[in-house]
Amino acid sequence: MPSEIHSAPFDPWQATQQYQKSQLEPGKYGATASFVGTMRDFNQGDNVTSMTLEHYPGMTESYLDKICEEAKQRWDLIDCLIIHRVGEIHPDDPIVLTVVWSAHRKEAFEACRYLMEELKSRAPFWKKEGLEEGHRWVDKNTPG
Amino acid sequence: MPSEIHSAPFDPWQATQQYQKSQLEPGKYGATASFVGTMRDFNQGDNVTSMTLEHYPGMTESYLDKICEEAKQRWDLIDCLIIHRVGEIHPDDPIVLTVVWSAHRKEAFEACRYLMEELKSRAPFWKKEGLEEGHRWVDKNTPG
Amino acid sequence: MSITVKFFARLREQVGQAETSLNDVSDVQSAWNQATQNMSMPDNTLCAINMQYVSSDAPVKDGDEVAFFPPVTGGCYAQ
Amino acid sequence: MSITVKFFARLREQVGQAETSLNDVSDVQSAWNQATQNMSMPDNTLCAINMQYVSSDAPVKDGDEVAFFPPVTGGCYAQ
Repeated sequence: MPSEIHSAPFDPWQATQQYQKSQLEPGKYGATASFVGTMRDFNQGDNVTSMTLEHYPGMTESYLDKICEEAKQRWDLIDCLIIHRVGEIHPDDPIVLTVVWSAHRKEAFEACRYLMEELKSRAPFWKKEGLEEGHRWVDKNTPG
Repeated sequence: MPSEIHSAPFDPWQATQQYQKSQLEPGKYGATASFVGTMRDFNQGDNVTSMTLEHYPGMTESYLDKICEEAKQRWDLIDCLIIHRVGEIHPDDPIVLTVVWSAHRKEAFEACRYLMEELKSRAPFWKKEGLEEGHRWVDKNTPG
Repeated sequence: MSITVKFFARLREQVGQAETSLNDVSDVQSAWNQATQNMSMPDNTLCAINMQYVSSDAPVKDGDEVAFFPPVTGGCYAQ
Repeated sequence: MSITVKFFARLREQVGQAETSLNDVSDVQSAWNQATQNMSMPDNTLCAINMQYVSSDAPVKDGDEVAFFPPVTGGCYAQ
């Protein structure tokens, strides 16, 4: 399975290493591009003390898998991995990991970025920030 | 120092994790993009059994640091890391690691790719492949 | 006919329920109307049938799971 | 005047030496000529003075380290 939802903190580097060891054939991939989104302790000028990430069990996993499959159709890739946190998240916790393995670096870079952009626009996740004075839903992802 | 030359095998995920723990301030970075180039066991149709990477001690380090500095001037980054292997390398060994930490993902993706492209075109490294029937210098990096 | 309707995130709080069942539904919009007692649907609401995005005029059939939720905000943080 | 000249990779093998010293050198090209006994310099040769890329007509001064090497091929493998 190329995608995983974690409800507890995960170490993106260890997860990448483990997936690579167990799933990838040594000597066949030349390029590995990865991205980790980590929770910061501020957003739009406010201190954020925690965040709750909600998802739609079933649909979220299905869209993450779908996004991986689409990337594999679009580029010549060897494998993809997406891990996304849900539940209560604290500053410095990894939120999302996308990794792409391919023969050549161009495909790895492009597909890794594609996974992140598609995930942000299509996978059903919703963020609610915990501020010092209460909670607020994050309305949209700004571009970037 | 944002760049390191390693003459022994290194684990890029562990190196990233360690650098992040020791050098980055928790809660300040939201995006980490990384790239790992790994030795494959074939090139241009030939089986490659080993590779020797030569460098120019002093100049290589200075150019890797320079490339990191240029990336920091060009994008709003928090930190960069480049690790490059030299010496005798075997299939499945990591050759190069580039990592960028920033607030936002656009900068991280773009700068990580920039580091790799600049490194390939400017940092003094030379590859000599060990084939079953002898050695050959790798003449140039094809685009990719 | 039995349809499950689910609400997520801010919409769940606004509608005041996470899930309900309906018996007689023609399309996604009518599922919303019945489940919310004719609340107006926020402009940016996303709709899904059986975990696939659909438009609000998509027809609904027996056994379908219809879901409503606000724009998604997954991925990394503070873009 | 004392100049160090270094050769790397394929050029080191072609020239047959890794390093030499010269006493009287005006520019990078003349350092090459003296160090290689007038071998012709391959077209794609890169030149550096004190670890900075320069062109082959760059002037050389006492104490400089002049280096010659082929196009670089670092980074990932088998692009």
